[in-house]
Amino acid sequence: MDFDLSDDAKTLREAARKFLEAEAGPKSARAVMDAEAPHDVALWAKVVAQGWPSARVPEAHGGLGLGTDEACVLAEEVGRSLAPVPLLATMDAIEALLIAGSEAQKARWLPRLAAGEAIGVVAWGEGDSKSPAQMPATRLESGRLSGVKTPVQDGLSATLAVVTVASADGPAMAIVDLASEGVTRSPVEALDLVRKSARIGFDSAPAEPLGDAADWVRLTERLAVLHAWEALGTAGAAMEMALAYAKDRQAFGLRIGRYQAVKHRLADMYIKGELARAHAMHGCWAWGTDASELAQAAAAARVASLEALSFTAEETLQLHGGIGFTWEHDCQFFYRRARAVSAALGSRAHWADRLVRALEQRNRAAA
Amino acid sequence: MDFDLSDDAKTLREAARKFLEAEAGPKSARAVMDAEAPHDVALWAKVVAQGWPSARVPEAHGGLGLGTDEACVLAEEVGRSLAPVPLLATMDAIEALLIAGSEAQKARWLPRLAAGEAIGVVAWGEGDSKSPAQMPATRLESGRLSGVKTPVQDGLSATLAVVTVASADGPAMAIVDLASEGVTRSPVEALDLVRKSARIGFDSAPAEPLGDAADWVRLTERLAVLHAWEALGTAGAAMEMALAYAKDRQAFGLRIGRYQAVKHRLADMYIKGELARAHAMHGCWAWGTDASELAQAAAAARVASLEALSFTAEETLQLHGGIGFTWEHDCQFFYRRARAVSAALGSRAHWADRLVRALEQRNRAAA
Amino acid sequence: MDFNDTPEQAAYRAQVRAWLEANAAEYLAPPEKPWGLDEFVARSKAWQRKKYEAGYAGITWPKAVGGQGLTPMHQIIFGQEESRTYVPTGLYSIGLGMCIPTVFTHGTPELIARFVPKALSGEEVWCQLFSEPVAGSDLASIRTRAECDGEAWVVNGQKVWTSFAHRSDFGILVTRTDFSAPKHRGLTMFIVDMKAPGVEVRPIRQMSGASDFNEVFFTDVRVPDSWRLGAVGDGWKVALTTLMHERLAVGGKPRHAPGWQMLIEVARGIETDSASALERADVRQRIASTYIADEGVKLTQMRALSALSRGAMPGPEQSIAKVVVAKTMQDMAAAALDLAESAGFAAEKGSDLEKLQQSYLWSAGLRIAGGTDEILRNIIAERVLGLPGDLRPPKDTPFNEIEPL
Amino acid sequence: MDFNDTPEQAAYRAQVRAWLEANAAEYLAPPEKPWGLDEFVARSKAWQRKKYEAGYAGITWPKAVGGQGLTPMHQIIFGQEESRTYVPTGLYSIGLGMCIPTVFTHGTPELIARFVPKALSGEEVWCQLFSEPVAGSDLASIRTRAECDGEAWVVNGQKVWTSFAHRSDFGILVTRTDFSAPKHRGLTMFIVDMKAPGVEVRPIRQMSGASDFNEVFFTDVRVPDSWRLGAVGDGWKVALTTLMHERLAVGGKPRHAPGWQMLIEVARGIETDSASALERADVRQRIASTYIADEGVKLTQMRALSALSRGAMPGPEQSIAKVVVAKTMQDMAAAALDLAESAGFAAEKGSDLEKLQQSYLWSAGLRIAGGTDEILRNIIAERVLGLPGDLRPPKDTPFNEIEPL
Repeated sequence: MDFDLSDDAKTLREAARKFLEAEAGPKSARAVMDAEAPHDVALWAKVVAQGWPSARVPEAHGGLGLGTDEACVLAEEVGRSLAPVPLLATMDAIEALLIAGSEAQKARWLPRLAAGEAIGVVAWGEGDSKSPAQMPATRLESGRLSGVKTPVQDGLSATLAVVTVASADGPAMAIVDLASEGVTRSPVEALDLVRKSARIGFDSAPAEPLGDAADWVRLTERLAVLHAWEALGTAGAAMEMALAYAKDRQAFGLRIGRYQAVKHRLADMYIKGELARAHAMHGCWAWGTDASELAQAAAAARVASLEALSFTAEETLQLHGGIGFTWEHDCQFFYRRARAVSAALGSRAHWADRLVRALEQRNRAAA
Repeated sequence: MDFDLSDDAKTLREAARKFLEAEAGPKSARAVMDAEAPHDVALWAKVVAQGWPSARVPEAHGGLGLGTDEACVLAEEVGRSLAPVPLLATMDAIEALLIAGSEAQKARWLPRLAAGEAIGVVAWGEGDSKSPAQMPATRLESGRLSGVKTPVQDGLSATLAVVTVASADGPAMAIVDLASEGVTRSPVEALDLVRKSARIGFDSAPAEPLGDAADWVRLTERLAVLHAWEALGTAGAAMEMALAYAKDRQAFGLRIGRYQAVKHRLADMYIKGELARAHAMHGCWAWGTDASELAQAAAAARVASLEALSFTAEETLQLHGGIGFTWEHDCQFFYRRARAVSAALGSRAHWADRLVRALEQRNRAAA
Repeated sequence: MDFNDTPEQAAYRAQVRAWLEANAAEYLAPPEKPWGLDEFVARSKAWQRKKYEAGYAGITWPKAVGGQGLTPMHQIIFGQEESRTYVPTGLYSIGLGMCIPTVFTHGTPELIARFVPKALSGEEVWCQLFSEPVAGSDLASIRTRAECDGEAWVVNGQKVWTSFAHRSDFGILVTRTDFSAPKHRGLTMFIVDMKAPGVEVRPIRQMSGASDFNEVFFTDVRVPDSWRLGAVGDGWKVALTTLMHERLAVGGKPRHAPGWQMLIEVARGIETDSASALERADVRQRIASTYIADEGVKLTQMRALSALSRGAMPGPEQSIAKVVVAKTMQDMAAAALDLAESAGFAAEKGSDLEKLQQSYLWSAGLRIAGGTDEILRNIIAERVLGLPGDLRPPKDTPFNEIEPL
Repeated sequence: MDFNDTPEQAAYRAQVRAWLEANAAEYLAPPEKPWGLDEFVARSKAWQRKKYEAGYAGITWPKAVGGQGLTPMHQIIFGQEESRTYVPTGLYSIGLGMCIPTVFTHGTPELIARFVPKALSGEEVWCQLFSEPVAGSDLASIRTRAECDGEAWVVNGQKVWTSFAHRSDFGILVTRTDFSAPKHRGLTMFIVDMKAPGVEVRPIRQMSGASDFNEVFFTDVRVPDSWRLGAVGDGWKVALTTLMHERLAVGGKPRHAPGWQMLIEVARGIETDSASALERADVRQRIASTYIADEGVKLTQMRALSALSRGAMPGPEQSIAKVVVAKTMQDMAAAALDLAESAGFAAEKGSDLEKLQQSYLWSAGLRIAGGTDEILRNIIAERVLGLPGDLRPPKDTPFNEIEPL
């Protein structure tokens, strides 16, 4: 038994952390927040040069053909560094193609995504309060896509979108080149000011179907795992900031980390983070081995990581006191990002429900 | 505006507290727990001599005709002292008669209940997982009652029972003399070892209908208020015990009440207790004035008081460490009683649902 | 128990209501678009002037300082009636709520005569200069220095979290005048002219984008000794007067902050995977717990008012209000945004969901401002429940020799 | 990542499994009715003897003291396979898990030769005599006194929370031998004969009705100096060895304690006001959070095992297991009992609901035993996260001069 990341993945994590600590971090996030550009173009070029977008793309399509361990550590490090680049969005789209793409679709898009020539995104929300499992209004008929997706995180950067469309069996996917006629885009104001969101309208835009409804369910499970790692990274960075502050800041003659109200809160962050990490690893394993536990492990990873991230973001700000609430402080990045991560793939309650559905099936199978 | 108990009620509270501190308390509770008798017979005689069972009985029926303020402070003090006497059960039955009794029923039973010659109880649970709003299996047909009520707290002491029966409009009430033929009783083991429970079987026992289905709903609202005060009293006593221990017990050279983990937990007990007290007072007012807010105020009082009691009982035990977990320590009385109070009238979730129903109606009315 | 006014209270309420109907007619609905700061200040000054002239300013203050000498219940009745309108009052809440009571408690007759009337009439606006970057919860560790130079003091240092500093005429300022005295004993309080040379105000932008607070920098600012409040070295005692009045001011749920009603309305409009959101048991329990908290605080405050009307002083028990309300706002907003999925992330301007987004940001600050959750729990544990204080370094160490542990 | 055994591990597992099939056949199902204590002890001794003879006792212990000299992974594989059966093992968990490792770490060769083999074979049962009524979490404040009297020590005092004291032959005993030394420096550890004159054992009844622990009173009990473990005054260091082994023993969810599966089954059977309980969103979220906690702890322990198999030592990180599991048990049991309304208050014997009642009582003790929630959070904060310790009185005050603050 070896319930640990592969050595290759650990090496990649170290490298990615070092790279992003040097190149990204809150400063880069703040620069993008204050700028017009939807992402850090220079950083993105360097990330592409690192080959990260190509991580999961098979060698036959110009990628590195790496496993889920490597994908997950990249997600963690992007989450940790808040790097304002559309890497995870692109990895999402790649995963959609890997699950559901025809050979032609893969051949057309994977090499371009791997090389950073295309930026991908997966878009399902329509500005209403539906979960990823509810039927979208967007339709694909005779190769023409009509509907609106909003808010699409990284949607201003993307050149290629995988979108959900209504089908008889539930939400299914279509793939659309965002340079096509009939595609309109505008910025949308959302809670996360760093990872910017778009409203993307489709008015009979040319598009192709991508797999079937079951593929969408499978994709959401994989993305639940991938983004659980992102959440772990973001929560970890917030917690480290809180920890450093608690060791330094003084009140009433003591470093505040001496007060149990503070230290036990930090212990709780650690506990929630460790539980989330354990489930995220389980999810990574289930995804990588296509195990029957994936539905369960992915949902658990999602629920546990959202719980860890939102608690950590809220209490990191609280532990910083007044300064944490200012525009100039980095606390807001974590506080706002927690909402973005939740919105990106459906809330805790949605995934708790899915988790229990998977557990019921397992309980029935065991009985 | 005067959002406070009447001076008469405060005077009664002081007197009741003094009396019960002298006569009841954990020792009396422990004696009843270890004994065969279902309540403290000598204490009950003294309580009757104080006139408390007659508090709410109108003067015309031999009672004191007191208001809801007085009823509530009696409930609080019984809850605080853990007095093992069937006072609240009897007050419950009196309230049922006041709401729904015919003149003949009142004339027959109220004087005996007021004088302590009869001990009353309200019984709705049937050993299943229904709420007080769900239809019972017990039936009253042609003056004959058939069914089983269990666990009935204080049911071994009672001589008169108000029981729920099925009706076309939902649960309704019947009143039955427990000395009647067709009534069987046996002790039932339940979590509260002090306030003992009975299984009461009815096999075509003679009984009378008592009001209609709407009366049962009204009764549960009044009892929700009355037992919220009981819960406040019990939670208050537990908290005082925890507080005294925290000021005395030492660990690592400090009184444990200096540690924020302990002191903030006690602050949380206080906060929950104060919120519950505010709602309980609102409920007392709504009950006493028959205000249209009663459904809302009663449900809020119930939810808040259950929340305060269960938290306080659990954390009082926790703060005591190992000693709190022993048979010999009083912590168990509070820990177990919290479950009894919940079981007596339906869980938090049931009452939260009722609270929101009342709020929805208010929101609609306001719109 | 009685929720109705006594006859005397009813008469006062009727009088207030009639006056408001005659004088606040333009404020019966919220403004169609938010006022800019200049307009807010102008309207605030005009409204305070009206109240002053009609005898509704300083209701509980002694007549000797220009107040009405009435009871707290009169103040509350006026406040209840005033808050049914949308008149602008926030500009004066700190000055009249905290600063001026400190002035008329500790100031000389000359200072009272000079400052109180113009504050009460709204002509002069006041701010409170207490917190510093390294002295937040631990106020007594401030480092702003005042040095005696003949008949005046020279002030150098930095304050923070000062509301309306840029619109204030004067402030009350706590300084350290003796660095070799123990921490609580080297402080002295002054009135400072916010227009004096060397005073620089910089707005602080909050996470929410708004700028409700300022930093204030003091560089060789001269303050006359005659503007001192209390004795040299007695600043901590004077500050406690201000903080006691803060306790009265920091209260329950901010006016117009989203509550359980909004959660019901938002839930009513959402169809989730499994059921209408309003029918979902988890949502109903959230609505219930929001109601329990917010209404429980309101009812608790009514209990305190009843005690007040019988002559009791508001005690540290009131600390529960903010600690309950702020966390409830945060949790409720998060739950509602969760429920609304992507619509909660990118909400339409002016929608309930946008208000909930603002509430989610705002509540994070509310859990900190005016006493953090942690400080308030300490206050409850120590002052209400009588538990011992946190173990801390000795209080008698000279300030400039304190080594943090 | 790989959840499978290595070939070596698989071979060992197959060997263990074959041995268990041959030797534990009578324990493949739970006993039809619970064993009495005498039968439990007899069966425990017989089973330990079998393991000893087959080479499955002291798997990770050095061969020099009679162990097998194998790796922690071997121990874990054996434990996993053994726990699929219902063999009785609890009688030895403290003695072999904590006491004997202390003996062979700090004892003389004579003590090791005298005590270790008979403990390992199950012939002699051991208990741990550490806690006292006034020394719970703060173990170093014990007051049981040992006074030197020639070649022996005379022990007077009281211990508490001693499992199986009445069935033990020997115990390890921490005493204070110098009351004028600082608290951690006046302690000395001994082996004590539980059958010696002056040792009195009284069972403690718990809230749940069971008696899993004892008080042990020492009145002029003589202990030979040759039975001392470590130097005089080194008792704290010796006790830390024991406590380090406790960290390995105090772990995740107790075997057979109700978990998320039971909550699903209970909920499936309940029709609430609004919906089947299993369909209710609040119940589903409770099931999910129970799963997250319990399975998260299991998976965390698997991570630690993986590290262990690469040679790492288990660290304070493992403190999260009990703090998560105990509170989860308590909350889950309370939620299930709530859901079951009156059936949860008076549950049928042997039903799931009765198990949940027991779990509600038991979990309250589990939050305390082996380190309270509060102590474990301190351990995580200080030893894992590196935060400073609580401020406490000086450590070098003589024990008999300490004044509590």
